[in-house]
Amino acid sequence: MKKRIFILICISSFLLTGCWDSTELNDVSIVTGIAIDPGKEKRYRLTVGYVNASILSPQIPFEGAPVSVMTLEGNSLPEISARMNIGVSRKLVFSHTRALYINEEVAKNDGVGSFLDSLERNPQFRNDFNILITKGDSAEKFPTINDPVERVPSLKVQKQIKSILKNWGGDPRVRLTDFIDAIVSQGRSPIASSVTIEGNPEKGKNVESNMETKAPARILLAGIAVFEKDKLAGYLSLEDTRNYLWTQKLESTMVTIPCGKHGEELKEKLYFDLAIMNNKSTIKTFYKGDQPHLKVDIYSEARLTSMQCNEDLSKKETYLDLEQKSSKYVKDMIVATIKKVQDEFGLDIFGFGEALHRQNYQKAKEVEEKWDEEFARADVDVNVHVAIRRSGIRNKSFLSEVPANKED
Amino acid sequence: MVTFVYLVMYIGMLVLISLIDMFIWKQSFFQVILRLFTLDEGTNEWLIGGTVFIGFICSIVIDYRLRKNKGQKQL
Amino acid sequence: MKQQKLMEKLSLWQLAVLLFTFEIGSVAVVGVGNDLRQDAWIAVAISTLLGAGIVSFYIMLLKRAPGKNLFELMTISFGKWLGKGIGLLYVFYFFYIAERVLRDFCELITTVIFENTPIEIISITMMGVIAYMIYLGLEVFGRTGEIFIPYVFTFTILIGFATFFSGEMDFKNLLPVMAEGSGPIIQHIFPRLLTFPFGELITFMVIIPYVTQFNKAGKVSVITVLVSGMIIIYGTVIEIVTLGTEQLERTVFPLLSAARYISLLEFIERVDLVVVFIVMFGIITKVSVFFFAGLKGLEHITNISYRYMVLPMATIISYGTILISDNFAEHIEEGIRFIPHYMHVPFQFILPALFAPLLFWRTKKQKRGSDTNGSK
Amino acid sequence: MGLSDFLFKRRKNKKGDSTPEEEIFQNENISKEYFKSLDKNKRSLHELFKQTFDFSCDDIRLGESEACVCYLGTMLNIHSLTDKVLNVPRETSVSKNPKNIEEIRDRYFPTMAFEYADTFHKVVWHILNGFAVIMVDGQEKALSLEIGDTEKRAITEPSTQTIIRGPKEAFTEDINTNISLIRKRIKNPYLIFEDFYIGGDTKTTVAIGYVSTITNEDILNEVRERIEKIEIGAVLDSGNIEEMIVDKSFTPFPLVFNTERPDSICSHLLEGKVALIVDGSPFVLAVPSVFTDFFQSSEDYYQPFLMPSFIRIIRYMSFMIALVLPSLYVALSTFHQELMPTQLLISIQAQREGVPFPAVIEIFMMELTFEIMREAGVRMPRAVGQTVSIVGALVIGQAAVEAGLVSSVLVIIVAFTAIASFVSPIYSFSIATRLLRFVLILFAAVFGLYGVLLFLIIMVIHLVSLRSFGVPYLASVAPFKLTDQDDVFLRLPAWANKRRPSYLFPKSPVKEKKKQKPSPPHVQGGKK
Repeated sequence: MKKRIFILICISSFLLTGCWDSTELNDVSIVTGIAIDPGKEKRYRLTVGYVNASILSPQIPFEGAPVSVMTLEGNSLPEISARMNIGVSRKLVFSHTRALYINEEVAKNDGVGSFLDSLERNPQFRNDFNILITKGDSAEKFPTINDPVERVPSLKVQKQIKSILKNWGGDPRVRLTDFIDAIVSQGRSPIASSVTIEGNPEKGKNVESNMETKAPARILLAGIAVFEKDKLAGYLSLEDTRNYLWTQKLESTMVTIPCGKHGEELKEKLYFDLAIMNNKSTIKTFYKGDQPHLKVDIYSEARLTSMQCNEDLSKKETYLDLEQKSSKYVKDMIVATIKKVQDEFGLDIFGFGEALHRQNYQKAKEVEEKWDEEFARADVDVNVHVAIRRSGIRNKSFLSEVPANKED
Repeated sequence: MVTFVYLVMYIGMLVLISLIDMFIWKQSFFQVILRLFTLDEGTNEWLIGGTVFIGFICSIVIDYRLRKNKGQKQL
Repeated sequence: MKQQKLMEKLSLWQLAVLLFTFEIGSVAVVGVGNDLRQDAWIAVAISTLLGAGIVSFYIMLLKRAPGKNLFELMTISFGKWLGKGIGLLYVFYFFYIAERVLRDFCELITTVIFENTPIEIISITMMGVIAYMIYLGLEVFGRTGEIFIPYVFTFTILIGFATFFSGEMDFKNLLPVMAEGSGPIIQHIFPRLLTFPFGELITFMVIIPYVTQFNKAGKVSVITVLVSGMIIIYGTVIEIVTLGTEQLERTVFPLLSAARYISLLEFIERVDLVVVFIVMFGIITKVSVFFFAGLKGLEHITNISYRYMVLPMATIISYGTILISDNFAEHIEEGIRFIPHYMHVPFQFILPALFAPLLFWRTKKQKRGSDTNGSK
Repeated sequence: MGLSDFLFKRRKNKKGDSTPEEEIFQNENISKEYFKSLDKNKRSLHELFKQTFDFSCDDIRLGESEACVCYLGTMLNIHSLTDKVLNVPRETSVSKNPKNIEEIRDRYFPTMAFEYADTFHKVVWHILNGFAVIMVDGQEKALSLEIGDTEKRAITEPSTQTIIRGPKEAFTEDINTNISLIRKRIKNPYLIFEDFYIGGDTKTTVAIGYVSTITNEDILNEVRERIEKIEIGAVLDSGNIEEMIVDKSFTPFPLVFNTERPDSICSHLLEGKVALIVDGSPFVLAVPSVFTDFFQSSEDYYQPFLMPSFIRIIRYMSFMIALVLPSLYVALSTFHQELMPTQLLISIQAQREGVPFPAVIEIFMMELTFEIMREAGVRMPRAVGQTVSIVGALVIGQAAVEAGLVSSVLVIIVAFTAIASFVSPIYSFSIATRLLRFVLILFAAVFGLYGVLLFLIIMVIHLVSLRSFGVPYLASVAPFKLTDQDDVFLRLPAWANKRRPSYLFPKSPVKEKKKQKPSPPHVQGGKK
């Protein structure tokens, strides 16, 4: 009997309740890209690109735009996105956002902090989208650039970033929480990836552009955007991005190293290539007296992928020699990048401050407030050891066997 | 008896919650009680009120049945 | 095989299962020691050891009068009326904590999963399930635990591995160790960490007497506390290394946030559900234990079988869940400022310490009495 | 399970020195001796077979001497017994008394196949094998006559629980046939069948079978008690009995195991369960039965253990799939779009484009359609049955998708769920999944994944509270028993499975004491 009452309560509670949070798939639009521009009248101008799913259905070949875009002005992101339905028929779902394009104007003048909070707070937003600072064109153009292979533009950007991160290292691997952590942290300055449009964005908007073999517009990665707190301070090139990543966590990359001894100019410009496969880098910060020292130890494993120089790869001495050359070369590259950051920005994007915090907590507490100045004046010491393991399925290069080559 | 226990627990719980609220909000007892009992319009607090009421009815029913059983046993 | 219906007995394994889920239940929701940043796991480790001590203290009390639960012990030591009065206070305490624990879960669901669903619904439905389980008895409760423990355990372990293989872990986050010295850790351990997952085990003083092999129960519970302590440490370390100290301080539900980082094979991602499951089952266990303990207390006080009171009391708890605080901030503040000092400490330590000597004295007399009886 | 035990006994018999009839009594204290006195022999036979209803011992006169014919009525053809044995002495009235058993045979049963039994054990063995044993007062041996099989409906292959490898016999409607099918497999004097007559109007014979040296007395008494309590008008199938003896009928889960397969029943008997055979029903029940029984097919024991273990895991998985897949779809697509991988979400959305119904209605519709089609397919005459599947597959499946009424993902889900729900080797178990699925869809529609979890927890609570004849339904998982795990989720090889399930509290818990792990023959010193 009592159970019957209990069941009754259960059933009645079911009947009384509706389904507050249910939304049919037909009633939602999946947002994949968000672009933030400075507003004309209000603070921000938000553009969302949402997927037009029926176009992507394999069954119905239907020509049309794979994404649709809506732009609105307002003072805060949640407000604008909630208001989007003045022009969009369906409820926008932000949980699958793949790219957040931030206009460099906004980043420079306004700072990004004020809207990142709403993104972090909202459980809808995952931590898996890319924060991209748009260089040159306004951000709203980015979610519209079509691509014939990956038809949803923002998905294309994300995949592109994933691929380059894996193969070469042109993206600093910064996600929302990393970015926010860096803003809060005293020992690290936030960075983000930056993108530009190559070609004509107006043409790239058209779906017809997918018909062309050479896309009229393309989104390119353009290195790192460096922030001071939440405001944009400047850019670093793609090469620097890779070098930055080398000090952090590099998956694999490719370096081209001149054959001659460092600094020595050869008659012909000859190079050899190394595919770096395995990397380990440790960052150390310490004080000698009053002078801060930054130390990076890098250990890399490499595979030789091309050889223009005239050297016999079947000998172990050659390996040793090449290893030394490349270590020196890589070291110089990384030192140059660090110096550049020190001189141009004086912002510790590498996390040396955090390293100090871990390694010498007392000292870190002391210099916490003025860490960026300390960073700028610090001595840099980079140790690189490149270990070349193998050289592909040939040892000697056929170039060394060419008879015309007298020197051999 | 169940009804009695129910009432004791209900009132006791209320007193406990309001004591804690008094501590947290630094308010007087009556203010707190008032705050607890005002049903905020538009929220679903009536749901929970209804549940508690069902609980009360239940306890009365259980008491009734207990008493009936007892009577039967004596007979 | 005897035909015992609705048997009120637990096996040792079931006791271990309940203890384990009880321990990791609400820790999985709100996390422990988040304020201590990278040192949280040290604090957890220390308090696990202390917790094992506390549990053995409780067991020692129970051993004085085998088969008697907390409330009966109190009647023994304080006499009938005073014992029942203090028992009633304990009932209030247990029910109140049950409400708080349930509230934690409701907050989790309404913030993370159902943003529009009224919190009352979650509270009522959860309490419905719990009432159903408790109505069916302690044995069913224990077996339910047995069914779910493999999932809870493996999922908890897997979350760690999955975040690790997703490459989201940075073990540097654990450094520096004890940068601020041991001061903050000790302050955190007492009273907060010691009372929250470990001192609450006082509820098991109501359950342990129903274990079939009572004399082994002590050993089993201490081992379980140590094991669950290790799992809590494991969870805390996952949280620290995945989220980093900065985020750990800001996040409301750390384990959930950590699990959101998981992304394996481009397909195993967005596994929030798994965490919600762990949490859900942990919470059900925890609330059930408190609820059952409270009901047993009422049974002892009124001499009515607790089954009759399951439903009415369940409604009171689901009511209290909503009433205890207006908003999340108040809930958290109560949890930090009021509950440990004015509720946990008196009920978990002071009162037991108070009646321990009384109990020893009374049972000594009794034991002597029974000895003489036996010799006759 | 017990089947491996059964198989093993035979193997041991072959290589051992002892004869099978001695094997049976190995540990029992029944006298081996065959007495000269007929009364003594009769008494010990009755002692042994006292509870079995199909045992008879008819007194006859062979000339001058007292004799009796003992046999198991279910194991031989009663008509030819009457013709050839019981009637024979009366037809030939010869004054000269035969001296010994050989002469008796020559005189009265010259045309029948025979054997002599000089020990009591042999007598029992012959009875169990379907011989009619003639014991003559004052003789040192008994005469066993082979009577021949019972006449019965042809034993066919089972129609509900088909297997690839293993015996292909099924029970029939005749209770005697069924008992003989079991007796053929278990040659054990302690296999006892008791009969009851149930049904106010039908007075149907219901036999309970058990091995008295294994089955726990409490369980047995409980079964007897419950069967005696039954007071219904008609018993037409074992299903009628089943409903009357379960511990709790308000549950979708079957609390009584039913099967058409004699080998399966035998294995249950040898584990210590009780079989319930109802006259007129080819489905024999086994009690107490637990949840995990319904995931075990008898074929599991006839194949090398690795594959069955894998298949079992598949069965458990498909149980879960059949239960939750539709509701997961509802929950994910209407509540938790964020939990799906982006590409999957986009493609599902693309397929749902233009579907006019909400996901819940859509899935309810399709599930109902499937259930209707299934029911129609079962009830229709065989010839029309084909039509149903064509109509179902083409019209409902393809046409509905093409018309844009349902999305194609959904058809896949419904089809997959349907298939998964029939993986359970015992048909009656799939009812549970099919029924609960609908409730689960409702929960998912109201509360999303939270609802699904909530329902699963309620379901588990319900499951653990169930009991089958006092045995917890989820026994050996909850309450957990490590020693019973050798045959629950995995099937360990037969030599590793030494114990009977402990939740049945069998009288002899250990099946095999010896270590029997096979290994290649040892060659010492590398020579030979």
